[in-house]
Parts: sequence; C-alpha cells; structure tokens
Amino acid sequence: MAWLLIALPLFAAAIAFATPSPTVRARILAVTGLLHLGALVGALRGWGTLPPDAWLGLDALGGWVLLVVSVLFLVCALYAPAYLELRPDRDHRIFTGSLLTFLAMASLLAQARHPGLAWVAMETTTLATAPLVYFNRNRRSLEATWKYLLIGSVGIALALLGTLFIAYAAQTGGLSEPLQYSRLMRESALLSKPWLRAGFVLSLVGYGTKMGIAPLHAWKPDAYGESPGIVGALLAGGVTSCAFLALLRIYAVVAAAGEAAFAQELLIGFGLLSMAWALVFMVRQADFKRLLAYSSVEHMGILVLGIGIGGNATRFALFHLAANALVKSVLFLSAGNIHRSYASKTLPFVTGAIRRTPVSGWLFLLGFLAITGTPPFAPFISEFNIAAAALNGGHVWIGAAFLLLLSAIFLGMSDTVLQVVFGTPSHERVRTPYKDTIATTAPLVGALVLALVMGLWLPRPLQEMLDGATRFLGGLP
Amino acid sequence: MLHDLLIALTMLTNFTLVATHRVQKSIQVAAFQGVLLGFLPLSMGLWRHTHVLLLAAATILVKGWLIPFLLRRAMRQVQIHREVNPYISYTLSLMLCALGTGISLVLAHNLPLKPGDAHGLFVPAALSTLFTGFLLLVSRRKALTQVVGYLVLENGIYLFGMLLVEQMPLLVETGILLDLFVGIFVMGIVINHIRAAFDSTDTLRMAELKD
Amino acid sequence: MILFGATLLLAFLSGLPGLFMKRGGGRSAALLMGSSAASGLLAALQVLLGRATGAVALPNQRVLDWGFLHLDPLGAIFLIPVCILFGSASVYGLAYWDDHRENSRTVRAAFGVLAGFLILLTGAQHAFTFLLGWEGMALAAFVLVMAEDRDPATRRAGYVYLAATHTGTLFLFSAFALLPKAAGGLAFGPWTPGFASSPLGSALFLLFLAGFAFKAGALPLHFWLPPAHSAAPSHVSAVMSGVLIKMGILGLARLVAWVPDPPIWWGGSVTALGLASGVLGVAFALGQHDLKRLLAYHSIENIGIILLGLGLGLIGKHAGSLPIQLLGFGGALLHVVNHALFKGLLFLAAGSAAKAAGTRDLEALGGLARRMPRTSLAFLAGAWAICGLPPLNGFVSEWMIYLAAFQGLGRPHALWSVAALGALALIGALALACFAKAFGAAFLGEARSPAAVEARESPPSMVGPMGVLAGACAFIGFFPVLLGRPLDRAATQLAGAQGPPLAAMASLTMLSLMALPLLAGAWMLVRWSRGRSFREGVPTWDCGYTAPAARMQYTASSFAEGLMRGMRWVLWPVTAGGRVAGFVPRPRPFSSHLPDLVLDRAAEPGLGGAARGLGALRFLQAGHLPIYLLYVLLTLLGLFVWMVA
Amino acid sequence: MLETFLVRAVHVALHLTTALLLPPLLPGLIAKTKAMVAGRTGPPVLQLYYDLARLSRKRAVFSRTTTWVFLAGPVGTVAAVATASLLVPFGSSPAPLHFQGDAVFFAYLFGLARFLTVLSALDTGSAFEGMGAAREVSFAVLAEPALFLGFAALAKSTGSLSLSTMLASPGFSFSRAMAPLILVLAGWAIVYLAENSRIPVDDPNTHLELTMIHEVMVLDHSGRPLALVLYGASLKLLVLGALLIGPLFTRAFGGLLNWAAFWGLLVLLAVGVGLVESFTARLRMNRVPQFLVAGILATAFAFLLLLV
Repeated sequence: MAWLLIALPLFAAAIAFATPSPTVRARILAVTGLLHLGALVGALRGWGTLPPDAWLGLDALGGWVLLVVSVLFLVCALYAPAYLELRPDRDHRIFTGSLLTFLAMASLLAQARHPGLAWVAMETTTLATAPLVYFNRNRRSLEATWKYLLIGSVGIALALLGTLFIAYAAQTGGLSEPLQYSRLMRESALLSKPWLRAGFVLSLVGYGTKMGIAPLHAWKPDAYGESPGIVGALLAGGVTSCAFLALLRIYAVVAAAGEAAFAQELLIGFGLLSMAWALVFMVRQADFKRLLAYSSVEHMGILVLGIGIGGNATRFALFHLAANALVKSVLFLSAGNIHRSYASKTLPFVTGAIRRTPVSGWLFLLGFLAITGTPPFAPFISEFNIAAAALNGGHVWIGAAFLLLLSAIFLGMSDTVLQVVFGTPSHERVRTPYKDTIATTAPLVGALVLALVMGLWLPRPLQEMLDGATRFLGGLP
Repeated sequence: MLHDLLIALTMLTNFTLVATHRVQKSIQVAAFQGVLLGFLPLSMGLWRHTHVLLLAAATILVKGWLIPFLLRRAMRQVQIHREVNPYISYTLSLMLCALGTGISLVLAHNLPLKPGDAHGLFVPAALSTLFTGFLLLVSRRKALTQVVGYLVLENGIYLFGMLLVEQMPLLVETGILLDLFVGIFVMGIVINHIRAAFDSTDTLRMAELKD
Repeated sequence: MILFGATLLLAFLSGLPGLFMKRGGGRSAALLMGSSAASGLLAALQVLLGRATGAVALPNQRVLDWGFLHLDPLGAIFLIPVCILFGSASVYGLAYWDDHRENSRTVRAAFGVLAGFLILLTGAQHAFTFLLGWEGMALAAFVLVMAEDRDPATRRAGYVYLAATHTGTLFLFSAFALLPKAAGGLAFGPWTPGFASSPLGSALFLLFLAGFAFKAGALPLHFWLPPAHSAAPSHVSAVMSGVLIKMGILGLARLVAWVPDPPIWWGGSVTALGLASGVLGVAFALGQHDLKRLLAYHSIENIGIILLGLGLGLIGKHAGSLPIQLLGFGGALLHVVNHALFKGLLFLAAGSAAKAAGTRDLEALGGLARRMPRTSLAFLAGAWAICGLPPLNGFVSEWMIYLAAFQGLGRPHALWSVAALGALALIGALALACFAKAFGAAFLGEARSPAAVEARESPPSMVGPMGVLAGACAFIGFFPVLLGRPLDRAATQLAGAQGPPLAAMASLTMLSLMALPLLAGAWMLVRWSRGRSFREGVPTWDCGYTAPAARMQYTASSFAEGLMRGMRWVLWPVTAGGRVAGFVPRPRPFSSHLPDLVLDRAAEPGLGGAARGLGALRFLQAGHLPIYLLYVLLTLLGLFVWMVA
Repeated sequence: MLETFLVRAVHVALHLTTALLLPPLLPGLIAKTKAMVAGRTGPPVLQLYYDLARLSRKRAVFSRTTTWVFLAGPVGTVAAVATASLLVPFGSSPAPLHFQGDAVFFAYLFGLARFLTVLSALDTGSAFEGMGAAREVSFAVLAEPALFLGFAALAKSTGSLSLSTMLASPGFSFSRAMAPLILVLAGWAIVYLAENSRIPVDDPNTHLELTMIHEVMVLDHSGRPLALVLYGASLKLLVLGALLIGPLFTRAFGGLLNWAAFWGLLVLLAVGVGLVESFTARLRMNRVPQFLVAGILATAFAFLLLLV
C-alpha cells in the first residue's frame, strides 16, 4: 500500500506526460486525485500497526498530513480541468506532470521513516513545484520562479546539513545506521545534545524556509502572487504542510531527547515574528494574491507557535494544518477566479467582485472570514484553543501577543478584502469572458463546507489519529 | 593525514572563489573543489566499502564534470564572462570569508566530536565552505555566480557528510547527489529563460516583485 | 425546547426559499419569520411563566467541544424583543426593500440568518455556542450593513463595523479562553466564590466587559455603531439597534449571574460606563443632522441607561441588598425589551419617512406629519417612549432604575446612586430636547426640500409593523404589572436569590392607575377645546412678517445650537463659515458638523498612523534576492550565536 | 373607619378644588404685587379668570401648517400638570395619590408637558416659536438635574421616595437635615423661577419676541387652546409652588388649619415671586445657564452635606 500511494501519481504523471489531448490530461489529474484519496483512506486503517524499523509507512502524524494534502490535491485536481480549459494557450504537459510528481513526493515524505529519505522527498518537491510557479511564462513569474528555486534550494540544503548533524549526534552516541525516526526517539538518551540542538536549528531554518516562516519566507509572496491560483493553493496548503511535517519529525526526536523546551522557545519566537512580519505587509496590501501569501506566512507562524506553546496547543496546531490548507485552497482558487475575471489582481482595478463573479466573490469573503478565525469554521477552533492553551499554560504574554496580532491582521486584511469584494466594478476595466461556472466553483464550495464541518464535528477515527500524532510530538514514538 | 591536506585545499579554494572576477574561473574552482571532495572519502581510508567507492566516483563525475559542464554551457548561452560590480567589494568579500572561517572555528569548538574521531578539521571546513557559498550568493549579482555559490554551499554540506559516509545508506546518498544535479540543471534552464526575458542575468534587474 | 428549536430553524431558513423563487420570496420569508417569531414568543413565555424546559446537548467530543442550548428566563427576556422585532421588520422589509433590488435575496437570506444566530445566542450556555452565535450574528449583520455597498460611505461603515466587532470578539476570545479557571469549564456556570476578587478574576471581568461593551456600543467603544446603523437598510437598523447590540448586555447579564461576589469596582465601572454612554450618547445625538445617525446615538444613550441599571444592581449585589439588585436588574432587563420596541419603531418610521422623502437629512425634511400622518404618529409614539415620558413603556423601565438608585441612597456607595440619578435626569432632559428637534424638524412645520413636498404615506405593509410595535410600547406602558412576574424570574437569576416581588416594590399597578387621569383629562380637554368652531388655513403668525417661507423655519441645527455650545468643551463640534461683516452683509455659507469623538478623532487617525508606521517597514521586502538570502544567513548565524550563548 | 374615610374624602375634595380653581389667582397676585411695587394700580387680581372666560367663548384660529400636534401642546400641558397635582401634597395633607417613587413620576409629567408644548410650537413652522422651543429645552436640561438632586437629598434624609412623605414629614425635626433642606429649597426656588418662565430667567410680560422663551412658543394659539395655555401656566405655578411650600410646614397642622396655612403660604409665594420680579433685572440669555447651574450646585451640595 505504501508504494501504491507513491507509484500511483508517478505512473499517472507518466501517462499524463504522454497523453496528447489536453482535455484527457486534465481529467487524469482529477481521477488520480480521487484514486489517491481512496487508496489513502484504505491505507490509513493501519496507522497504529506500523513496525518500528520500517523504511516506509504511515503513522498518525504522516497519515494526518498526507490526508490533508490528498484532500487538498483532490480539490485542486477537480478544479484543474475547468481552469486549464480557460488557458488554452498554455501547454500544460509539464504542469500536470509536476502536479502529480508533487503528490507522489508528498506521499513519499509522509511515509518516510528515515530523515534522509524525508529530505530527498522534500527537495524533490521543491524541484517539482518550480515549473508550476513558471506556468504563466512571463517576466514576473520567471523572477518569482528564480527566487523560489534559489531560496528554496538554499533552505533545503541547510535542512540537509541539519539532518546530517542529527545523524552525527546519533553516531556520537554510538548508534549506527539505519536511523529511523522511531529508533532515534527510542534511543534518544544516547544522542549528543550539542549536535542535536545544532541539527534542530539547521532543520528549523531549512524546513522553515520551505514552510515560509519569517524572515525566511521572502520567496513566498512572489511565488504565490505570480503563479496561478491552483498552484498557490497547492503551495500554501500542500508544500508548506510537507515541510512542516519534516520539521515536526525532527522536533519529535528533539522532544524525545528532553530538549523540547529549547526547541519550543525558538518556535514561539519564529511564530510571533512570522505573524508580526505578515502583519506589516498585509496592511494596505493592494495585491490580493500577495495578501494571501502573507496570510500564509502568518498561518505558518501560528503552526509553529502552537507547537512552541505545547500541551493542548500541539494538537490544535495539527488541526490548524488541515484547517489552514482547506481554507487557503478556497481563498487561492477564488482569488484565481477573480484574477481571471478582471485580468488584474491589484486593488484600484479589482472592486465589486461580488457583482462580477458572485460565487467567487462570496467564497473569497467567506474564506477570509474563515481564515481569520470566525466560528464555526475550523480555523476558529484551532486559533481559539491555541490562544487558550497559551493563556492557561503560563504563556500569558504570548497568548496576548497572539491575540493582538490576530486582531491587527484581521484589520489589515479586511481592508483589502472588502475593497475587492464589495463596491462597483470599475467601468474602465475590460471585462474578460470569464464567468463563474459550477466547474470553477463547486470544488471550492466543497472545501469550504469541509472546513465548516471540521469546525463542528470530527469523525472519531480522525480524532484518534490526531491524538496519536500529538503523542508522537510529545516524544513518544 | 592526506584528508587534512585535502580539506586545507578546500578551504583555500574558498578564498580563491571569493576573490575571483571571472565566471569561467569560479566554475573551474568550484569543480576543483568538487573533485577534492570526491577524493576525500578515499583519503580517509575507506577503500573497503564498495558504496563509498561508488559514491566517490559519482561525486567526481557529477561535481567535477557534469555540473561544470552544465554551468559552462549556460555561461556560453548567456554570454557572461565577468562578474562586475558585486554588492560587496572583493577585498571586503575576502575579509568576510575570513570572518566566516573564524566563526566556523568557534562554532566547531562548541560541537564536540565523537570520542576518538580524528577528523577535527571537517566541521570548521564544512561550515566555512557553507558560509563562503552564502557569501557568494549574497554578494554577487549575476545569476550564474549565484548558482556557483549554491554549489559551494552544497559542497560544504557534502564535506560534513563525509564524516558519516561510512554509514550513510546509499539510497540517501544517491538521492542527495541526484537532487543536487537536477537542481543545478533546473537552475541552468531558468537562467537561460531569464536571459531571454530580461536581456541580462543581472539579478539587480529582477526586483520587480516587491512591497 | 421543541418550540425553541422550531424558532431557531424557521428563522435560519426563512430567507432560503426566496433564494430559489422567482417571485414571492419576500412573502415566504416574512411568513416563515412570522411563524418563527410566534413560536419564539411562546417559548419565551413558557420559560418566563415558570414551566420547566429541557436542554439540548450537542455532541461533546474530545477535540471539538461544542456545548448545549438551554433557554432560561434571562435568555427568554432577550428572546421576546428578538421575536417581535424580527417578525415585524420582515413584514416591513417587504415593501421597504422590495424584490426589485439587485440584492433583495441576499438581504433576506442574511436577515434570516441574523435572526437565527440571535435566537441561538439567547439559548447559548457554552463558550463555543456563544461565540458561534456571536460571530454569526456579527457577520450576518455585516452583510446586511453592506446591502448598499455601491455607496462608499456604506463600505466605510461596513469596514469599521467589521473591524470593531472582530476586535470585540477577540476580547471575548481571551476571556472565554480563561473561563475554565473561573467556572471549571467552557460551559456556563457559577464561578468559584472568591475568584472574582483575584487578579485573574479582575482580568477576566475587564476582558468580558470590553468585549461586551464593544458589541453593546458603550462609550468609548461605540464608534462603529452610528455609521453602521445609518448605512444599513432601516429594517436592519431596527433589529441591529433593537436587539443586536443588546446581546452585549445579555453577555454582561450572564456574567453578573455567574458571579456570586462581585467586588465593588465591578459595579462602579459598569455604572461609570453607563454614565458616560448615556450622557455623551445623547449629547452626540443632539448634534446630528442625519435622522438615522441621530437614532443610532440614542441607542448608545439607552445602552448607557441599561448599563446604569446593571451597574446599580451589581453594586447592590456587592452590598447584598436584594431590592437594589432586583430593581436595577429588572429595570435594565425591561429597558432592553422597551428600547428594542421603541427604537425599532423609530427606525422603521425613520425609514418610512426617508424612503418617502428621499433623504435622511433633517435639514431637508419637514412637514411630513401632514403628508404621512401614520408614520409621523408612529415616530411620535417612539419618541414619546424613548424620552421616558409616561404613560408609555420607556418610563416604566427608567423608573425602575430610578428606584434602584433611590434605594441605594441610604447605603454605602451612595455616591454612585446619586451620580446615576443626576445622570438619568440629565439624559432625560437631553433626550427630550433631541427628540423635540428630530420630530419637529422632520415631521412638523413646512417641508424644507421639494422631495419632502412629494412625500406620500407608506403602504400598509410598512405602517402595520409600526403599529404593532407602537401597540407593544403602549401595552407595556399601560399594564406594566403584567411583566412583574417574568421580570422577577429573570432578575432573580441575576441576583442569585429570591427577593420581594418587583410589582410591589415598583408599585407597577399605580402606573396603570396614573395613566387614567392623564388620558381622561387629555380626552376631555380635547373635546372641550374643539367644542367651539375654529378657522383653519391661515398663515402662521410670524410677528408681523407677511411672507413666511419654509426656509425661514428654525432649523434642526439651530435648535440644538444652544445646547451644543454649552457642551462644546466635550463634543468638539466643527463649524465653518458664517462670519458676516459690513452694514449690508452678503450671503455667507455656514455649516456645522459633529465628528465622532472616538472614530473621527482617535480610532481612524490612530489606525492610519499605525498603518503608515508599518508602511515604513516595507523596505524589508524590496525584491532583491541577495537580501533575502542574507536574511536566511543572518537568521542562521543569529540562531547559532543564541545557541552558543 | 368611616370617619377617617370621610375626613380623607374632605381632604381630597379640598385638594382637587384647590388645584382646579386656585391657580389663576396666582398670576394675578404676582402682577398686582409688581404693580404695587412700581406704584401702579395694575390689573385686578382676578384678571386671569376673566381672560379665561373670555377666551373660552372665542373662536380659535389654526395656521395651515399645523396638525393635531398643535393642539396637543396646551391639552397635554394641562392634563399632565393636573395629573401631577394629584401627587403633590398640599401642606401637610398627603396627596390624593401617593406611592413609592411618585416623585419621579411627578417630574416626568412636567417633562411630558414640556415635550408637548415644544412640539406644538414647532408645528407652526415659525422661526420665532422654534427659537423659543430651543431655549425651553436647553434650560430644562439644567433645571431637571437640580430637581432630581433635591429629591435625592430629601429621599436620603427621609428614607422615602414618595412626595407626600418627603415633603410633609418635617425636615426641621432633626437639626442635621436643616442646612441641606435650606439648600434644597434654594435650588428649587431657582428651578421654580425657570420652570414658570419668571424673571430673571424669562420675562412673561416682554414685548420683544426675540427675547422670549415661553411666551413666544404660544404665539399662534388662540381661543380655547390659548385659555388652556394660560391656565396650564398658572397651574404649574401652583403645583410646583406646593413643592416649595411643603417642607416649610414645621409641624403637621390638623384639618382646616392646614389648608388655611397652605393657602396663606401660596399667596406669600406669589407675592414673593412678584417681589423678585420687581427687584431683579432679567438675565442675559447666555447668563441663564449659570443661574441654573447654581441650582444644581445647591442641591448637589445639600446631598453631600447629608453624606458627611
């Protein structure tokens, strides 16, 4: 089953690459997304029974993240055919292939039980997604691609060094390869503390760059801003989740070694800094896609902050991973639709989206409200509980800063969003033929409904998985 | 102590890289550094392991030949030969490089080696190469030189990896090398596109996206 | 509980059929809302008359801990105005916001959702359920405020509203996050005795107070309210002002009910908030030219009155005096209902007038009483009630608060009571001045603009709901004793102990009795003065001036000018022009304007400054890749240094 | 049982008669006092009775801008003040109706009267009447708190909220309340002059509309409505006067003696007002608020004295 999850998208990528018909190729995406999710649900049944020395396999944490990525991919894949039809001028052979390769690599990463393997998967993700950013094939997207590629590569290289440091920490303690995560965690008492710490710092910087926590996020607004909405959704919900997973694995080892306090201090710092940095650039942000990118920086900050606070916040950071991914897909895809309709993504030109693209306009508004923590959408649950955990867990000032930043970000973000959504469309702006159709909006509605349901009810198996993942992050293999 | 010699050479190449004006030459030096790294495991007396031998061969092939080849081809395509007006002058670069080496020594001092490990120079050398790569990335304006910087940064990491080379699973090692290669390959392609789109590979011009 | 569930469901779904119907969506919505209101009233009465009702527990999970719904007397008191107001406003909306509008469907759907969340709030007994209702309500209302989003002023109002409501919610976020420390969980329940006096208890109180005061529109957190209320369609303004802002009071009342031993400064701060809101709210109302803005500021004033009642009750709770508590809480709760009724009435009447005359500007209205007799009668009834004049309902609740204040005179902390008394008297006199101005300028005299001349009476579907609300105002005013028992129950919940019945303490029967000579006397005098023949149709005596014109009337601004000048040290009105010179002066323009003290003078400039300050940091992301890589390097080095150090 | 009821019935009857018939006498007394101080003969004391009789036979004229609100002013004023007269004790005899908190009701009835008078003035659309209405409501803003603070002080010292107890139970009995009581009466005297549109706040006999307050609001009334206006004004003089007179009863007189004392004091009050009007000049319009603030200060200070 483990191999199937990886091979299926790879195989589909090969077929897609070979398929001459653009329509069929786009459909392959949707079919693969469905099949992958189906296979994953089947595979998830066995997350509790993973042998400790396996190289590949789903545990609670990996399963949770991969489930999120798979659902997100499905949403994007269902959206893709209609979107690609809108862009007949673009050959999407490579685009489709890259998307599917990304899914394969995400499956590999989620199942990798060895830090080196996880690193390889993460690096390949970077390479696979670079062509996606360049989909629009203009100067701006080229610049974005270059920045994404170079910063991402440098970051991931640092993560490699971190991984090596941890391996060396194990070697210093007398452990020898193969060093699966479970083994590292079990034998964590033997690990050399200085190397472990240095390794964590490097991994944090490295994977943090891929996640896009400030100040390592600089590629993010450019890459998200210049790529199609569908790519933005996948990057913001998928690639970042993968990088976060890779970081969490290392964190679990550090926590098992009793160094959690050290790591948490760092994570809290980065979390708050990310939120503050995002705030700076979200205020009066005229470009709504860049706005979403900074929102992504903010939410990466919330994720690491949640882990940093620990306790109940850990569980809700993981919950937030899913919530953020779902809502971000709604935001990016609806922003993409609005962008299509206006042929612009900056403010004085894009107003009154609710009139020109009613469904997308509403989705954009609701998505914004959801992401900023409006009940009963899922992000509310996680943001509230992270704040509660901080306030009740002795981090009163951190909790206060968290809430203050959330509030300020809401103020900044709503300014732009309201201007985009409401008002009257400018008459000078040419009207493109784009219109909201079922195909370009139904997947978004589905994702938003899912985010709503998640805010009210979570199936028991998923709750147990979340608990399992939380235990894992507490340092229990 | 052959490996110490190789490492010392690597650190020297760092300074050369920082000081060189010509793109052609920096590619050469980086390639030379790659070859040095390729020979490093052999000098550590690890002849017995087959996978180490394979790895050494692959390293020399990829870092010493394939990647320089890609870079040279890109250089010819984009017609860039000199790095002009770096953000940081060459003298300052040299001083910073020296500073980086100093920092590396301090850091390495704080990271105790495995008891009985005789490779004391590895950690500072790896870190200083890493910082050199960073220095190139931060101070140079041409896209191509930045790729060289990235290559050097990777070399630094690879150098540290040699400490673990005995035990590293081959799957992971090859994955790492392959990724590096593909990465540079993709970067080469992008550089080519950049020249076509911007009429230049000066990254100063690529600051259209900002806040 | 089935009734409550039906109320909830019918309200939520009321706008739904209309989304898919070509015609008649409005009627179906009004019908559903009407039945929701009916069942809601039944449910509330059931609870208030002492029938036991069950609670609904929502699935309780480890990860998502949603609470349960239970309608208690306190909630039922708030449910009553919700039902009455939404029922009548949805009928009113039929003609007011007719099907031809581009967004009539959205407005109807959001209106139903707003009603649903408000109903949910009245029954919420758990932090999450409460927050759900709270935010849902805020957002539905936001959509409604934005109904005329083509107008930039509306968009600005919507933004301010959204920003304010969200900021308020974040206070509640933190408060509810800390609630388990006080109540042992997120479900609502009594606090541990003594906790209220601890530092954490104080922090919790301040957070709750800030969050709820934001929603209630208490000064200085009121700034979102005037723009939002004047931008929204009138039937929406009616429910926003009538019941939405009251949810802040509901929250405060819940807080009061939880705490067995509030420190004295709790009551003091609520009273102080009430004093500020009441006096300044009406003072700002006096300076407004926009009829709906004027009404909006009066909502702030009335929230102040309610807070005075709550604050006095809290002081009574601290001192352990049941009469003060019951009178204060009972008066506050009754004023919640009363204000909903008469303010709803006023907004509906103002909307009717503004729609007919095409403007809300007091200086352009006038003389509507002759053209729209029913609307103007409705407005007069509302004005009468809001000024607290007997025998309408506004008097009853203010009277109870007066009595609470008088009760407190003989006890410690009497200064609060006397301050409340003085403030209530001042508020009453100012409100009277303000509504004399509003009613006089809009409905009496001569029309000041051509549009106002053309105004015609609104259709029965708009007049009818006003009649219902006016009838309810009169009913409570004439028969307040009927409310004694229900109010007892709710106030007892707040006080935490059974006390003497309100009907006896507040001599509610006497109020009915006193209405008799008043009405009988008035009736007889009208008969008598009309007993002689009279002559009509002559011009107004204007002290010898033979050609009085509409322009010569005393304007609304002039009417308020004296009072404004007296209070200029706190209100800071802005005037421009008006200086005349020479023996034969030329015509000079003169304008006066009263900016909001908080929004226009503090919040907006402050936020603008903050945004500019943040803008100065934009250089951090200037687009240069080497700089970005430098960030990575510096982060790395910094972390290493931190790790080593 | 029956006897007490009968006594009570007689008192109520006397109360009602006093409230109904006596008022028009007071303006006549004031005018007469002023005339005598000025050395003139002046109009007869019963002049207002004649005026009322004459007006009630006259035909009324209504301006074309007016609506039914125009009539609500005079009617409402008389109805409200007459109702208020049922709540205030005349002398030490309790009012026909009394209950806890009737003081507030009493004050709000005056508010109602003012509201309707002002609306009635605005209904004419006349610039002058609007001006008067604006002044009326503005000055009331300062008079109202003084009235209520006085109530607060009395309520504090007597422990009651009913006018019949507050005013009639002798405040002089314990000396501690003496000074506050005097302060309250002083404050209320100011309220009395303002509410009844008397010099130095307003001049009921002025002939310049620009400086009028109350008189300018009723310019358009004629016939029976004007009769109501005049009667209402005199009724106010009496009802508010009872408020001032009540505390002066140092001990409860029994039976008719009480009424004699009350009527006597009422006459004295009217003469007093006449004297004040004779010997003070009218304040400039912008000085009036200061005068009224003095009333607030007096009553507030009275309350503070009770606290210490």
